Amino acid sequence: MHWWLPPQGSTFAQPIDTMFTWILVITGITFVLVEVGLVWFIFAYRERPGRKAFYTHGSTSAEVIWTAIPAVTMVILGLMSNGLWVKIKGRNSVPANAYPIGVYAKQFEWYFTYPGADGKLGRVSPSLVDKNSNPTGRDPADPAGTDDIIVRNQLHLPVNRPVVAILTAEDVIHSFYVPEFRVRQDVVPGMEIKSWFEATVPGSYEVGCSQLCGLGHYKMRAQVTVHTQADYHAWLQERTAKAQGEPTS
Amino acid sequence: METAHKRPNYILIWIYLAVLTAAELGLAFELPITANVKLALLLFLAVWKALLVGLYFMHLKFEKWNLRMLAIIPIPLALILLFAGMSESIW
Amino acid sequence: MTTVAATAHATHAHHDDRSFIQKYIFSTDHKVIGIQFLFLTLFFLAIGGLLAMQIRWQLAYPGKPMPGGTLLPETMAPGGVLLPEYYLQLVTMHGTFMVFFAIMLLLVGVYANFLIPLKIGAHDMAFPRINMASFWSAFASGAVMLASLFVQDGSSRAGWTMYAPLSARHDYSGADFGQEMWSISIILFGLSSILGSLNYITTVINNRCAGMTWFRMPLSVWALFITAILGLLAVPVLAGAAIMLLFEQILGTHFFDPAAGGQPILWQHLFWFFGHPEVYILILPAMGIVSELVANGSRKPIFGYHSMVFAIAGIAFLGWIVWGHHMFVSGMNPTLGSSFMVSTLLIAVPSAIKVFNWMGTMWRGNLRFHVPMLHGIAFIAMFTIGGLSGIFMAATPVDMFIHDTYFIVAHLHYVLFGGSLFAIFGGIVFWFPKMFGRMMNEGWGKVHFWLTFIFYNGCFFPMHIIGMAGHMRRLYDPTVYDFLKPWQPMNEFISINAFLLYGSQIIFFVNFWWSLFKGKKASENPWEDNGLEWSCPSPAPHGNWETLPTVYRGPYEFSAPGASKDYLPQNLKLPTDRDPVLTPAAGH
Amino acid sequence: MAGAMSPPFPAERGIEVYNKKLGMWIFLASEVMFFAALIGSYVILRFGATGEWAKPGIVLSIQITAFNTFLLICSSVSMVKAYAAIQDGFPDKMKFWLLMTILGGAAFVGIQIYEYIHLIEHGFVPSGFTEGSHLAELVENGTLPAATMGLYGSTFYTMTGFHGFHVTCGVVSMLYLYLFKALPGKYTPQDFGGIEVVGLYWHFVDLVWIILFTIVYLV
Repeated sequence: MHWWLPPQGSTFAQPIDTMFTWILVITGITFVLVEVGLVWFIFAYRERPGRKAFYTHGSTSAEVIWTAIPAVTMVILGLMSNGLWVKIKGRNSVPANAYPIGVYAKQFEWYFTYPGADGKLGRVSPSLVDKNSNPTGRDPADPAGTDDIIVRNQLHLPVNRPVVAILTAEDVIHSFYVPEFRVRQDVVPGMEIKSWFEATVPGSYEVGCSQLCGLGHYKMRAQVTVHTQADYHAWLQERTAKAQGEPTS
Repeated sequence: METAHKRPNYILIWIYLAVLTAAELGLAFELPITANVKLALLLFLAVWKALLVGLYFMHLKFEKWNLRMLAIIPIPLALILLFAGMSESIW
Repeated sequence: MTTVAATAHATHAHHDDRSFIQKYIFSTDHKVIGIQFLFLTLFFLAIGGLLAMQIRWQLAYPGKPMPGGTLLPETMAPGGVLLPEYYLQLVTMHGTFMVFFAIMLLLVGVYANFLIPLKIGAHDMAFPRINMASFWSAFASGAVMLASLFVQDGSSRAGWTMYAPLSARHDYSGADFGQEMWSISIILFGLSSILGSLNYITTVINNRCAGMTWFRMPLSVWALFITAILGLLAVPVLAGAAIMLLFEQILGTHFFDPAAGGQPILWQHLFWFFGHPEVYILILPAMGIVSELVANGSRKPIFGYHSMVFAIAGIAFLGWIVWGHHMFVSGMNPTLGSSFMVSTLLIAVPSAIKVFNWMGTMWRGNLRFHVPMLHGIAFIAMFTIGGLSGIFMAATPVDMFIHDTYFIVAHLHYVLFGGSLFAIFGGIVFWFPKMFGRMMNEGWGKVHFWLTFIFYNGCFFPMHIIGMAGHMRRLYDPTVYDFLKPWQPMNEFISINAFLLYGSQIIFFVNFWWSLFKGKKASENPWEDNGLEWSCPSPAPHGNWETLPTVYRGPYEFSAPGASKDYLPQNLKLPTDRDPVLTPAAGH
Repeated sequence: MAGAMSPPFPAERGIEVYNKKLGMWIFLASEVMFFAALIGSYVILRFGATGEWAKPGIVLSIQITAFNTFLLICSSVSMVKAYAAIQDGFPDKMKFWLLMTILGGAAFVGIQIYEYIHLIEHGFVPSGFTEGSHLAELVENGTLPAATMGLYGSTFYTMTGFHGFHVTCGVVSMLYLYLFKALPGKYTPQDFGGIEVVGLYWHFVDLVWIILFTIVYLV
């Protein structure tokens, strides 16, 4: 247990943490100023016999100063974070070479769909969902989907490769959250949301559902494994060898 | 009572409204105009009628600004909500 | 037309020949209604806290039988161990009770009702009967919400934000009629607060006494007035949304049902379009109250009265264009996200102005540390933390990481407990004499304050830290996640502080009830304050004044050079003061 | 700032609008937001809907509602005539016009109830359309889009239903004024606040209907 943000596991982590630290510095300074000021006033100006308060209705110059400083700071902050925001969630932020992985959320489990050899994900439609045979509603008509691999509650990722998670939900709103990646995106039924990230450190992490989604919300958890490119391909081969496309865990 | 203002011809307003309603009905039929033009015209007529009611029947035309503000303030808020909601389906 | 003020003056003068029922139950007297609200909301505050204690137990000791848990029915906690379904009810109802029935009603129910006519020099509200209707619909609404806990399958389980489709379909949430009851209760609540708001607004606009110009109104009245405008325009949207939610269940409509083309996001837009003004409804009146307490405690005029007023107005205005910052990761249009971020960051400016002005008020003052002042200072200190931590989630990329974690929980509790609730406690102690004619016990008041202050920070500050570690909200059992297991001791620490925090409130309740009957009799103006309310006897009689006071100056003339004492009541006529040029009151 | 030594100042006893009227306008402001939520949701859902929306005139009868609209406009005029009458000191004319308004409003509600029954018989319900109904056939043969019928029903019944509820409240309150204020002759040219205040509400309801009629029935 470390008393700071979780280890940095994606390319987003570093800039976001810097942002966080900057805000912490700015707010920290303000915090100290205010609280120290309060304590000082409490001692310096406590009621004593014979003292009389200084009669004033304020000072325009002071007002201007402590209006202007926050305003400027906030505008700068806004510009800083907007640049980052556009890179992460902006309309055209997903890199062209991003590796697609289908993330299908339902009460209370995750189904991850990996593209087969063709590197493309097959079409899915909610109408085709069948609890046992076809949990993610994959469309058999689409050739791109025939070699897709569906794995339950296990997300495997290649390291140092942009990945775009294509998020769809079956029933209610869930939220795809990997603390180490600093990535969070609600998964909304009826919407197909693309959220991209690039894992930088091989190892195992956890996906959590961070949007209240019902009784099993607290245990809607999946294991994340970030492999080196080679390991990832090995894993994909082994999976493909296994019964094709059958949801397994 | 402070409502001692010159009075509009209510019957005239009424005829206005009736005519505008008839015009709207006319627009409801198949016409050689695009759907958007039709929509624009219908909304224009609707707003016109609404203004007539607001200004003359509710006497906003004869009130002071401090009261008119009450009627005006909610409208931009409603529009903000509307456009924010609509923007969800066009990005 | 005759204004209520005039009729009140005619009928309420001298002897008061109303029956007990008219006086204390179906009363139209704004003070009685305010006190009725006080008892109602303190009750809900206690309930909400009790629910929170159970949440904290489960988080600290997941799966362990809760002390006294065996008293709960099998459907909630068999053998004292909380069930997930009950846990979600706790989470939902804690939020609902605290936001709507405790904090909001304490501020706009208790203080608006009790203070507005007393502080602007009116005999009563503009519409006393509507005022009564507002209280009783709030009462009914609260009763329905409370009852929903005990129906088949318990109350709603979708969190107080009721995100559809989880809230829209019973088979998703597992709740039954309790879900409908939430909507019904909220619709009643909306009715209540709309009636209340239009009453407050009319009263402040039309029923001010002679000389009470706009910029001589106490900041508390300004805050309550602007809050009323927010409530008036925001709450109907919630009512509309609640109606749609109700129809999803009873009429099978499809507003939020993606399968039929509905939009789950639509609920979030409607809810937060209400919800963000609501956030300011929950803090602005507290800011107003604190301005009174701090000015009185510092024996000094409020620093920058006008900019304080404009800051309140600015916060209220910005409050309408920031709601999207609750939805940054909801799949909302990212461009919308950027604009919402900017407007959200801007809110820091008026908030900063207020904090610095309060400090400016204390600067070179002559501070009296009576209990209300202590709460006022605590408000400034704690609201600063809450406000600053808001900047983290305003910055969209950072929000992507801390959204829906305990960082948010910490933030909102620093604002709503550390902010609003401290102001509320301080206000209760401050106006207790005017309400009941007796003082609350000073010593025990201070004990309560310090215990609350310490355990409150012990409870909520660590939440920032586990939030930074990624601890999600509304988890029934955090130990499911490996990365949260190490934080269990911290969860325990938080919970222990929470229990002690709740325990120390008992001191307040005992002090409250004891002082009600045994407290020392209060003089007319025990705090040596300038407000008009202190110019009528304690407790304030029915109709407040026989002849309405006249105001000669602003409300914060402490330590004025010309004055003999270090305070100068608004209605005290100095030889140098000339009488106001009386214009006929509106509508006479 | 107003210092301790202040010059003479105006008394500021509020704006020259009596409380009831001011209160009603404030209430109407909140009503605007309420209908903004309902109508806004309709516009947002229809705008974002995938696929066609039902063409006007197929499910809902424009003729009947056009007549209803006209009825409401007339009742608005009669209300304002009642207001003018009492202002000029003709209580009997006021009673007559008020009664006309009440009848107009009642007729509107009646017709709307008839419309609802008619629609439900044809299978148009808040959840869309019922199986095997006339509407189901229309959906079968493609006259009506299946995809958006659910939203159509939901929004239609919610908006018009709540408007109808407001009209009913208006009729009831006017009936109260008629029986307990107008008939006993409580209104005078000096004091007729009730008429004006309820009138404001009534015109607002009319105004909302003008918008609803256009965007629900004609667009």
